[in-house]
Amino acid sequence: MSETRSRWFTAERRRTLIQEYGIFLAFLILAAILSVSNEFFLTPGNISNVLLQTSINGVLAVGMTFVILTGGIDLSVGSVVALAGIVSASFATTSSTAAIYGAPYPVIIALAVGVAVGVACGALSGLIVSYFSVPAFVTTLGMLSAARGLTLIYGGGRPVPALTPEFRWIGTGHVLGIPAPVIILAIVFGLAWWTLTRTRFGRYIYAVGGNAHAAKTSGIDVVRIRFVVYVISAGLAGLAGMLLSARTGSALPQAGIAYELDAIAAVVIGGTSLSGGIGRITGTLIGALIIGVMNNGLDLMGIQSYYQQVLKGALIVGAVMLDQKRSYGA
Amino acid sequence: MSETRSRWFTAERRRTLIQEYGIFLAFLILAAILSVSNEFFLTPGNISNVLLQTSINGVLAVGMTFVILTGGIDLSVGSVVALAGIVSASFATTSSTAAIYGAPYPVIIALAVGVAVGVACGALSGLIVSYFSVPAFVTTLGMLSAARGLTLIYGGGRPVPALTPEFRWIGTGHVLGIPAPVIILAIVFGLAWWTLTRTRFGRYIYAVGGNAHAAKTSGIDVVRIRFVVYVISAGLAGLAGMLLSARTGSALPQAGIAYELDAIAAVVIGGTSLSGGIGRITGTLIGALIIGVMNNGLDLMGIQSYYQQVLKGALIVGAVMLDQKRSYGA
Amino acid sequence: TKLKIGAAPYGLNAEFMQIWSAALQQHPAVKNGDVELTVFDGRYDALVQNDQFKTMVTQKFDAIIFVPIDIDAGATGVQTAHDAGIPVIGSNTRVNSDLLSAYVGSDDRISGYMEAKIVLDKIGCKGNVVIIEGPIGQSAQIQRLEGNKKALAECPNVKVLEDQTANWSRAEAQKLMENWLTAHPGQIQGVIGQNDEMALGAIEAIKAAGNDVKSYAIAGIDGITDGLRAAKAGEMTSILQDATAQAQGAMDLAIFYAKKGDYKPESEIWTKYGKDMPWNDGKDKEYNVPWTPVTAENVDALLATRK
Amino acid sequence: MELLLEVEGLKKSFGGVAALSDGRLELRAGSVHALCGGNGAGKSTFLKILMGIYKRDGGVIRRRGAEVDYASPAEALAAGIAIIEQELSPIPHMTVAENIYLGREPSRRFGGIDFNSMNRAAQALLDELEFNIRATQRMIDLTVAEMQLVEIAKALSHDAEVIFMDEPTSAIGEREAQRLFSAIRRLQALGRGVVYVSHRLSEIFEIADTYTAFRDGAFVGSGLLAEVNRQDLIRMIVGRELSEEYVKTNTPGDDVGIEVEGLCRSDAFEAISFSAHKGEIFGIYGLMGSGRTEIFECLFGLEKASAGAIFIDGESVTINKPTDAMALGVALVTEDRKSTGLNLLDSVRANICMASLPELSPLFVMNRAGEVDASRRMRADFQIKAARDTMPVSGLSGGNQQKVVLGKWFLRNPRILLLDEPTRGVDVGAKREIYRIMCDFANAGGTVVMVSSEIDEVLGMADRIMVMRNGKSVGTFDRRETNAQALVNLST
Ligand SMILES: Nc1ncnc2c1ncn2[C@@H]1O[C@H](COP(=O)(O)OP(=O)(O)OP(=O)(O)O)[C@@H](O)[C@H]1O
Ligand SMILES: Nc1ncnc2c1ncn2[C@@H]1O[C@H](COP(=O)(O)OP(=O)(O)OP(=O)(O)O)[C@@H](O)[C@H]1O
Ligand SMILES: [Mg+2]
Ligand SMILES: [Mg+2]
Repeated sequence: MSETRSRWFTAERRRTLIQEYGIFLAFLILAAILSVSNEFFLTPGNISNVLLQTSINGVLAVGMTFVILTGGIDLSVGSVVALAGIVSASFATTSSTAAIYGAPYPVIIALAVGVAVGVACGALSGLIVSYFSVPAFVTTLGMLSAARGLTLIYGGGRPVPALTPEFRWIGTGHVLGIPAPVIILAIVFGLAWWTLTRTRFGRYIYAVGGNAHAAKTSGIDVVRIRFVVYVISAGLAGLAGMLLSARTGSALPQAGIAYELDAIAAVVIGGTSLSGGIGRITGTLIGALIIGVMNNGLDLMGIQSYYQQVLKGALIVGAVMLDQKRSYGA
Repeated sequence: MSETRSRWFTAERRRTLIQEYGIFLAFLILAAILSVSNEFFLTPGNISNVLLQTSINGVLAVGMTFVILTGGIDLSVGSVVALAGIVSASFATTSSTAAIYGAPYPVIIALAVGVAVGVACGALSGLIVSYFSVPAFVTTLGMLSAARGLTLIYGGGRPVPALTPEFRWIGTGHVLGIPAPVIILAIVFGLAWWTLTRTRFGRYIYAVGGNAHAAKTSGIDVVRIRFVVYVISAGLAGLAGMLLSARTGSALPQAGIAYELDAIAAVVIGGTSLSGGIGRITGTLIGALIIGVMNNGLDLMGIQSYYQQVLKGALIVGAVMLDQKRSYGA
Repeated sequence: TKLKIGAAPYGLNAEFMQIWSAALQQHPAVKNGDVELTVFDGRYDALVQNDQFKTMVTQKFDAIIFVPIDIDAGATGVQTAHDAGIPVIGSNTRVNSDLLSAYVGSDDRISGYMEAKIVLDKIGCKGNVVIIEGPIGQSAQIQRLEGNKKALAECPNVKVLEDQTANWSRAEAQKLMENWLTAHPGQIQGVIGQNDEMALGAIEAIKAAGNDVKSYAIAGIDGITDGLRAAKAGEMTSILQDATAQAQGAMDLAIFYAKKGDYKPESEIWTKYGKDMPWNDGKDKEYNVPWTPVTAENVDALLATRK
Repeated sequence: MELLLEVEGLKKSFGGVAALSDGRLELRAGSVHALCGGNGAGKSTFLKILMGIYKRDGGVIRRRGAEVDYASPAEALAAGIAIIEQELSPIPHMTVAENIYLGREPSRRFGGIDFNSMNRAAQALLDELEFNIRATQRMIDLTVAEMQLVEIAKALSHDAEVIFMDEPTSAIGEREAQRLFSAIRRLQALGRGVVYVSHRLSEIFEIADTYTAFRDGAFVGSGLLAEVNRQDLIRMIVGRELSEEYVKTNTPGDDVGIEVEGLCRSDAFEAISFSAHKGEIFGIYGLMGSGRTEIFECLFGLEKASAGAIFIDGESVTINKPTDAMALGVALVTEDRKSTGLNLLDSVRANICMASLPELSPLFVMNRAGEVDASRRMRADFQIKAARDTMPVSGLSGGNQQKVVLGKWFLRNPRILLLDEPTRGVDVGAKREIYRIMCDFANAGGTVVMVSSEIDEVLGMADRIMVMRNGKSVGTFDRRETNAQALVNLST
């Protein structure tokens, strides 16, 4: 008993704490500042707002974590959000714009289609990155452009409105007072955490990102792992696209522009290295929350938008500077 | 004599040739396709157009090459373009919007101010990346946001119009029939090429990106090199910002949005690795030309914009796939 | 007590919305302190706007002035505010919702028709034109295009050589026009730009190609400052969209609904437009701010308001 | 006589764990000073502090009598100190010449680099050392051994007064080591000081004149090498008596474990045939670049052979990728632990388990307890000195990293073990343990094929030895019928 207790305070533990919680500390400081500067910040309603506002970026960032851990990057998530959002919406709309014959279909079909669209995009990117060794940046930049074009072609450049209430529920519904997207984020995050920390597949991802050569020599199918992470990222982007459509009530062709930047930012703020092999999914969640809290808090305080942009830039950098462990880096 | 000749054909040489010219080949194929599909593509006027349209992205991509060679990244260039563009314009405007007292000043002063603004942004980013070891992605994402905010604050959200003809000359003038921005790009490129391939500083950039530890143990001031590349990148972004203002005739606060993606794309298409240490500035120029030619060619052929986006995505990936050397990667 | 009114424009990075939000700040009720105004930047994202509605509800705003990025997506936000009992006034861009208390805007179909008509008249209803469009799918783009097409239908001899988006951006339009001038040497007579920024980009491209701008018929919409200058120089025609009237009219209505009808409008715009846009005791659901073609007579006065 | 370098009470700890508690050293001009100690004794840490790479926590450093404190390698270099680091650190996409002269490029007018004279100088240096490397080759195209030679050339090119050599010969062969030694003797004659770290004791007695020994981060003794014998030195390093270095207990059986017939790979080796029996340790000896590593790569499915057949337990097998080899019970300990052996970013435990994940966790979910247990077993078997098994493997000393690689493959309970320079950087005590484990493995019916450049090791441990020269086998010999001289002669 006493042995376990003393162990808790070893240097190792301390360092792990700093690593795991350094950015968490930054998050707490930010939240503390906001709650003293604005009376509404800590109200249950606003906390629910922040979580809701974090949900879509959170889902994207979770997928992005898988990709970045292997040393890759996925710039296409924003466009995939739009494509999956509009295709799935066309199965769940009562309007005639871009509707699939027989629409609206049951929500489960629309959802399956949305995820399938994401998975298809991810499979294509993954194939090109892993089998053809094209740099991930170029591949997913290509997908960013192509998926956006397909979105515009699919909907003829127009939004798909009038989504069925069942479909909209995934964006606007509540379970026990908790917004549905928050629950979805929680499930996605939980599964990702479990996969990355508790399963073999998760270990393979770290191994591939840490040293692909050594991973290959150890009998790990590096090509397959690299392929799968893009499928995961784009599949989650598909899910996020449906959340977005369901929340806004209509699938917009210009949805999700520049979402990749926020998603990557959440991952990197959360302490994952862009060169792969190092990082934690909990960090990603905190990174996404920092971004969400910042956007919410600055709006709450009524800070003028131009100044908000300056402040946001400073806060992002400041949060990461607070996170001590980075100074371990070369 | 015979010894040098046989050496020329060694495997090493062969690989260098493919590396240097693989992407050039892809460029030639693209250009060939375009010139047979459109009669105007190879007219002198259009070639001048392509070069002109490539000039701003080219200048940004040259600066980006320095940063990426050290293993960093600069997401802030688009915003710095806008900030430097508007601040320098306020020294060269005859209108009263945002004009500095005493404006218009001689063009040389406006130019100096624009570059100085860029250099100042770069110095701040560089400081944070190199001395405080904050990841470049986070730092420059912060700068992206902050510089945009400053641009909007500076101009009150409005453009600065009515630039003096002298200032506009750098964007619209010609020397011996060659557009001024093209000449500026040529000079910038030439200096960069010389720096990277012929000077110690250039080789140190490669060394820092290739193996920072080894560079440090060889007595190289890694921190300083990392700092300077951000200054170079942002300084060139300042120059690009002035070219843009001069070309469009007025400094817009929303100028340069998403320019960073095109600049990074040019660098990566050109064969420079995002992990640093490997790449060529000639590749960057070809990468920028590929992007420029693609945009120009698709417009010339009158392809509808939705389909253009899909094609662009496919062409970027296709060009890099043609570039054989990538398959050497792990 | 002070009224808390929130304004939610889709984005503040471009000049038109900047003029719009500046006009809100200039509203008499804001200047004399009766109203505490907060402007939320929608960052060109439907979801961000949605979230900002939630924020305003949390903070118990008394009324909201709304410029949605998208006609359908905006409805969710309106619903959120309505559920919390907060009146929402639309401005500039429509939203598909019966829950809007009132709307102050200008009909984009009309401006689209007007600008195209001006270009077509100038080229004598024959020849070739190009259309530079806004971001595809946005209601302004859709409606202005409808207007453009209506005018084009009246001139069957006019051929649309090219029709492409430049996303409201001057730099993008400039590149587009440079390439079109190459692809159709000497064939383009008219340029229909769906906003001034893009028309200005086209002008720069024409100048750079060494052509005489005045030999082209060029029109844009919005009446941004650079557009007014170009109009004054005779290089293009602009259709002024009165951002001030749209903003201040919406503000008057917002106060009117926040005070449950106990309010007389304070902005000058009602006297300015008079019977073209009557107040009608705030009873109307829709107020249409007239479009004003920029002419040699009014351009100096308009420029004076911009400083 | 004035001391070139004098160090007292040097201290350094990482994350609260002491790596070095009392480092001491005295270096005289014209002396080759051996720094001895087991894996993790703190030798590399000690040298890195002197070089300004790490900051010390305490202690005094005097250079020619004056106290110094180098904040960066640049300052140490300026003060006439150079180092060959234990972990090779090349700049992969630069040429050999650029790597050698990094930071000291000859310049022309206008600040440009004079590449021609740089290449010429580098080539002259390499030729003088008789290293068969072209100065214009890129580092990434070199083998580990060749990179090591470049590092040696680089350190010598500094013309420094004090040179630290941290296991410079661990990756290179006999012939190259001799060339290094003659260079060291030239330096000695010029009155320079060399601090030499190696786990090969014969080398130490051959080249060094004085020694200092560390154990567990602290100084345990120093003196003249002429006054101690091998046993004394081993006792100081390991802290206990070690009767014999090579204890061989295996007996080869009659069944063939792995047989290779006419294996070819263009540009690397041709017509290689051999068979290793169960219970046997089969050695392959040859000079650098003789093609030994490439044979292993083909056997393990990392490279494709152009012709030939492989038999395991008498059956013909095809091996296209590492998983094929692993399914057949083959394990490969690669020679370059940094690039192909370890994920330096991950923990000791994760690295030990990296090749056994499907076996450890047959279901999708990981078997944590199983991993902890596996890691504990391997750490005990190979005496891996790590503060804890969740620390990143990059924080281990070089020798301990090597043991992690061995542990990773032993954990798989292979039937056939391919060992490429298995004891690179491992100290005498741990080597004994590794040899014992190898013998036990063989006695339990396993087959061992071992590539080694250390002639003593090959003769000490292998039952039969195949000698390679220029990609060809020049014969296979029983250990009792040959000797070091014969093997070296055959291989050159
Ligand atoms: N960066 C680091 N982080 C944590 N611990 C470290 C680090 N570097 C070294 N150590 C620890 O310091 C101790 C001494 O290591 P060092 O590399 O100096 O040993 P060494 O004597 O050179 O061993 P070897 O003969 O195996 O190379 C080891 O226990 C090692 O785990
Ligand atoms: N990556 C590579 N690129 C080019 N040639 C290589 C490469 N690796 C090995 N070679 C060449 O293949 C041949 C065999 O090298 P190999 O590494 O198998 O030799 P070795 O006997 O194991 O020697 P070493 O002691 O260097 O490991 C050598 O001529 C070497 O130069
Ligand atoms: Mg060591
Ligand atoms: Mg070898």
